[in-house]
Amino acid sequence: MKKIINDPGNFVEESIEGLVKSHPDIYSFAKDNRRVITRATKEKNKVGIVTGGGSGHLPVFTGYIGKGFLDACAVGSVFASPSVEQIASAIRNADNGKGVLCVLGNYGGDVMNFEMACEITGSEGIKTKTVIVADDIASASIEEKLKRRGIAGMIFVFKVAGAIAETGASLEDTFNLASLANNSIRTIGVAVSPCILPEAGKPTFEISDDEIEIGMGIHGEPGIKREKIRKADPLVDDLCKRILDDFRLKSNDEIAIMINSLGATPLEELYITSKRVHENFLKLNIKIIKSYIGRYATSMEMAGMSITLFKIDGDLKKYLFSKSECPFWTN
Amino acid sequence: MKKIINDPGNFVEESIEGLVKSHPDIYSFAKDNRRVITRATKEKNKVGIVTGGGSGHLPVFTGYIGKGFLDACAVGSVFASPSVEQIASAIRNADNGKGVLCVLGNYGGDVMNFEMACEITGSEGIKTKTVIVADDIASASIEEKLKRRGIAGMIFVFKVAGAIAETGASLEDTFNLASLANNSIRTIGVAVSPCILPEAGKPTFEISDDEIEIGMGIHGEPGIKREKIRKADPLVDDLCKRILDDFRLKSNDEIAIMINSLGATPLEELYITSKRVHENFLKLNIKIIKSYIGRYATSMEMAGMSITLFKIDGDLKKYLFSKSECPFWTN
Amino acid sequence: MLNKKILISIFEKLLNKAKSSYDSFNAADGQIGDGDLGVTILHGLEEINNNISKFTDDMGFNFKLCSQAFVKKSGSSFGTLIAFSFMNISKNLKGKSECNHEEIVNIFETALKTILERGKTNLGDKTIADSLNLIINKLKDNQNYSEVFKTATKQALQDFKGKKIKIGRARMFEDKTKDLDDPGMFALNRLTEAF
Amino acid sequence: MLNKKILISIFEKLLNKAKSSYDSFNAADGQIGDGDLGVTILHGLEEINNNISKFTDDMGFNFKLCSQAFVKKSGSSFGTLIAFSFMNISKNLKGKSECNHEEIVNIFETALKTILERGKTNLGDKTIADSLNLIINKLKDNQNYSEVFKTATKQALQDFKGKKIKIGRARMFEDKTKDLDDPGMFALNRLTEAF
Ligand SMILES: Nc1ncnc2c1ncn2[C@@H]1O[C@H](COP(=O)(O)OP(=O)(O)O)[C@@H](O)[C@H]1O
Ligand SMILES: Nc1ncnc2c1ncn2[C@@H]1O[C@H](COP(=O)(O)OP(=O)(O)O)[C@@H](O)[C@H]1O
Ligand SMILES: [Mg+2]
Ligand SMILES: [Mg+2]
Ligand SMILES: [Mg+2]
Ligand SMILES: [Mg+2]
Repeated sequence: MKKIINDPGNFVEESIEGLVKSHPDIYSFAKDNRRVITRATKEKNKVGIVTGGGSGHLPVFTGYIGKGFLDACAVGSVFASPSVEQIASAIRNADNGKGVLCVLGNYGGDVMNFEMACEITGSEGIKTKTVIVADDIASASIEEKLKRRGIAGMIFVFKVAGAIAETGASLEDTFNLASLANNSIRTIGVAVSPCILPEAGKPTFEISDDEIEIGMGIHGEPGIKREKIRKADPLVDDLCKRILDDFRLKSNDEIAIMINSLGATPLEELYITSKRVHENFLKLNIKIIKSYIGRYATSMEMAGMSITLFKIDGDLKKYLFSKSECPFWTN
Repeated sequence: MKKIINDPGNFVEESIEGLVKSHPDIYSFAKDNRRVITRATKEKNKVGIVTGGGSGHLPVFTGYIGKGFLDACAVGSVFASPSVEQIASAIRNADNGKGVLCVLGNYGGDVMNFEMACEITGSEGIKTKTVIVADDIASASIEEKLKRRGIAGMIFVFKVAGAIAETGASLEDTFNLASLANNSIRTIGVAVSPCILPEAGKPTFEISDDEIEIGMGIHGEPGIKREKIRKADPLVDDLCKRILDDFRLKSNDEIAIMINSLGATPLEELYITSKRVHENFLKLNIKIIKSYIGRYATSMEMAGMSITLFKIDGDLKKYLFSKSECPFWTN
Repeated sequence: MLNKKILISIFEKLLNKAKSSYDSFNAADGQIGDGDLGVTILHGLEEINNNISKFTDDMGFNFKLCSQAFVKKSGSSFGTLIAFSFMNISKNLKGKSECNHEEIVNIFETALKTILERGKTNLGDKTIADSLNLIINKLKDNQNYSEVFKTATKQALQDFKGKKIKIGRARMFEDKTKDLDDPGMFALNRLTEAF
Repeated sequence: MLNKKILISIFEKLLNKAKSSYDSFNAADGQIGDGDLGVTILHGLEEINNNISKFTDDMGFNFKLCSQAFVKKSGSSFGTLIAFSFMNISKNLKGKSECNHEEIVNIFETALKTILERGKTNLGDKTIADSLNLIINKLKDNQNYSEVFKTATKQALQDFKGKKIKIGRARMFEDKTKDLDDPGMFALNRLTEAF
């Protein structure tokens, strides 16, 4: 195992402590729970935005706390859901009277635990609503869209939900915009090499030297289809086609894209991917208004990448581009 | 080889084309040379800041073009210096009458080629000055500081040079501040696994499962010392000690730090590192004003990280924090 | 009959079995999921056993401790469903020091109900719910618990051979899952070897 | 005597040798440097050979083409130093179609001077400059070029056994470099096997 870590059992605690120490102007530990991170300065009079999920995906989830983004996050162990108690604490910390919107990825443990936490905090008088992000088109057919997993597209939902909440919008309006975003996002990814769980010290799955996995999960679980490795262009063409088959766009539609590295895949390869994505959409006269290229949602040092399409018009566009303060986002 | 690429021979061309296509508001190809990237909008009446170097280090070098940062960059092949002609073109493109400051890393090929390019453009009437960044304390003793290589610390020099130039400062003043920055920066790194050159398709060096290299180079060259892998805390303590032995700081001195991943090493591990760095400096009452944690100067998918210390006071602090527009920097 | 002493011995046996099955549970989950089922089960049972000295004669209280153990140690679906189940069981058994057969059946019924509700699954989706359902059916006319657990969980595996898994990410693999046991059902069956 | 025809045959032979030595040059450089010396030499020589049809009777022009080839293909120290050397040689030979012995010696002297100047090195630093220096000395009383190249580059390697490399990143390894050949000097020696 070639990790720069101490005791694997302290991996999560130490990494979030480092996060808070490194950016004390942005992040803070919740007073009542070391597995809950909040903004350094609590806002007043806005809907709180809460997320939570497993560790090992930085900047997802905790990283996206900040002005114009999230208010609090419950931090689970590596690739594991945070507990009900942690989520409930995050909700309490994020609430300041206007209610809380929970935005989370569609994973069994997370969904169940958030549901329970919302019941508990609801009984304490906190109004909550939940948006379950389901952007991974490889994980279920369009007919079963609600069963899709949430992957990198989640960050776009964080962004617009965070932005509209910052304006003082109601829980209802915040929920509606986040739901609209969730329905306007499609992602598909490939994994080319696995990652290593700190506790296990060995790769999450084996993949031979000439193979890739289409539709990998960000928890290191196998993808839907194993294929021989291809050159970047035909691979990207295939991924773009799958996205466009799933989400019909018309000429002149405006979109943002995110080309996200799962960790090890370098920026150079993301830009080779982005070049082809731009060429493909240009041919269809679909307008890429903005490209986000980098490591936004990772699985530690897994190699691979995902392509996310976000159809933006009206308020989605406005709130995607509104200013935010977060170390992992450039406006 | 598990890379998302097309023909390895087009790796550089395609990746910079992707960069320009993805951020057309920031980057542009120079009209006369496809291996030279300039700002999308040329500035008037300021000193031009030029860099250049091998590919495979994104965001270094090209990525740091932008308002408040660089004006032009000459892009070499993977881990190889750009040619004299490419550098000369970058200088010509960056000049708008007030002269050009070249900021580059201390590598044989780069230094010689920049020197030659400055002579050529000098004969055409362009005034240039050069700062050769030499921050890697592992690569030479303090007595031979001028022989040290340039690694991640280079980005701090880009930042302050770019920022003061934006104010309309003279070439002399820009050079002086960049030189001061160069003398106020110390970096040391470790590599834990090698990277793969696209053309070669195999790792640049071998390193066994339980070893790390202290003082690795960003070109995949071996470090100065191979050691058994250690836990993060003693490793970080050792690196901090080496930096502080080299660069004496006093109580209440103000610094910025950069914990830079060479590529594959995930943010979680950088934050575990950062936690310890903060603890170490706190004990000495040295004030970390700002922490930059992420992938700033990489060697493709190499695993490992470097720690950079930047002593900031007066103008250095002012210009480090002044606003800039670059996809790889959050103000 | 179930009381504090028996419960303690059950959890001790389960822990041993979970230790020796750790890799096989992870592997079963890894074929279609994220490979953490062994981790979830082992860590949860370890935490229960770490707190076993706190067990009292109040079976409701004991199950509450068990629920807290799984809440604390598990972030995966299986662990969460078990935690919720233990919580609801604990409410039913509050103040009771002994469970008769009827109450034991009720423990499983509560677990099944909780899992279907919280997991938003139906019987027939090929999950641990189907194993529990068979246990409950068999318990109706057999009080040899060990025998029921073993035969019911085994029969559940057999009944679902050739059927697709309809929940979680396993669903993505479609027909491939016909030939595979559901990892949760597989684990329940293996764990009964403890008795 | 050196003219267009001989120069062409030299570069053809060197290219073949560079091909068969590719891995060993990279490996030699990889022990202390970035492992690209084989790449640099092979690509530079390939580019020269790709342009060999453009060679004319003007030796100055031919060396200019050679310089451009290395400028285009190489971003490493070795290639850059060779490119600069070829450029200065080209200036000296402008308009000449043949070089006599004195002019051949001058070619090496120009290369040596350029490398020391541009490389900011001194003789004794254990670099290709030291090999060139020995070639120049031996050429003074021996016109058997093949013999001189072979013996001089070999002797240079021997003379520097046990001495530290004082330039570039090799310097970082201190005493380790005593036992190692400088990769550039090693490559020069191997390339002379072409003749
Ligand atoms: N929604 C659900 N309803 C019923 N059982 C479930 C559900 N989700 C998971 N399970 C059971 O748990 C097992 C997987 O557990 P686990 O590995 O903890 O899930 P994951 O890691 O996917 O969150 C499955 O094999 C299944 O038997
Ligand atoms: N400054 C210099 N002066 C003289 N010779 C040099 C210099 N730098 C490199 N060399 C020669 O070139 C060889 C290394 O070449 P190369 O691999 O191209 O360098 P790098 O990859 O480090 O830029 C050395 O072995 C040495 O003989
Ligand atoms: Mg699992
Ligand atoms: Mg799981
Ligand atoms: Mg080299
Ligand atoms: Mg080199």
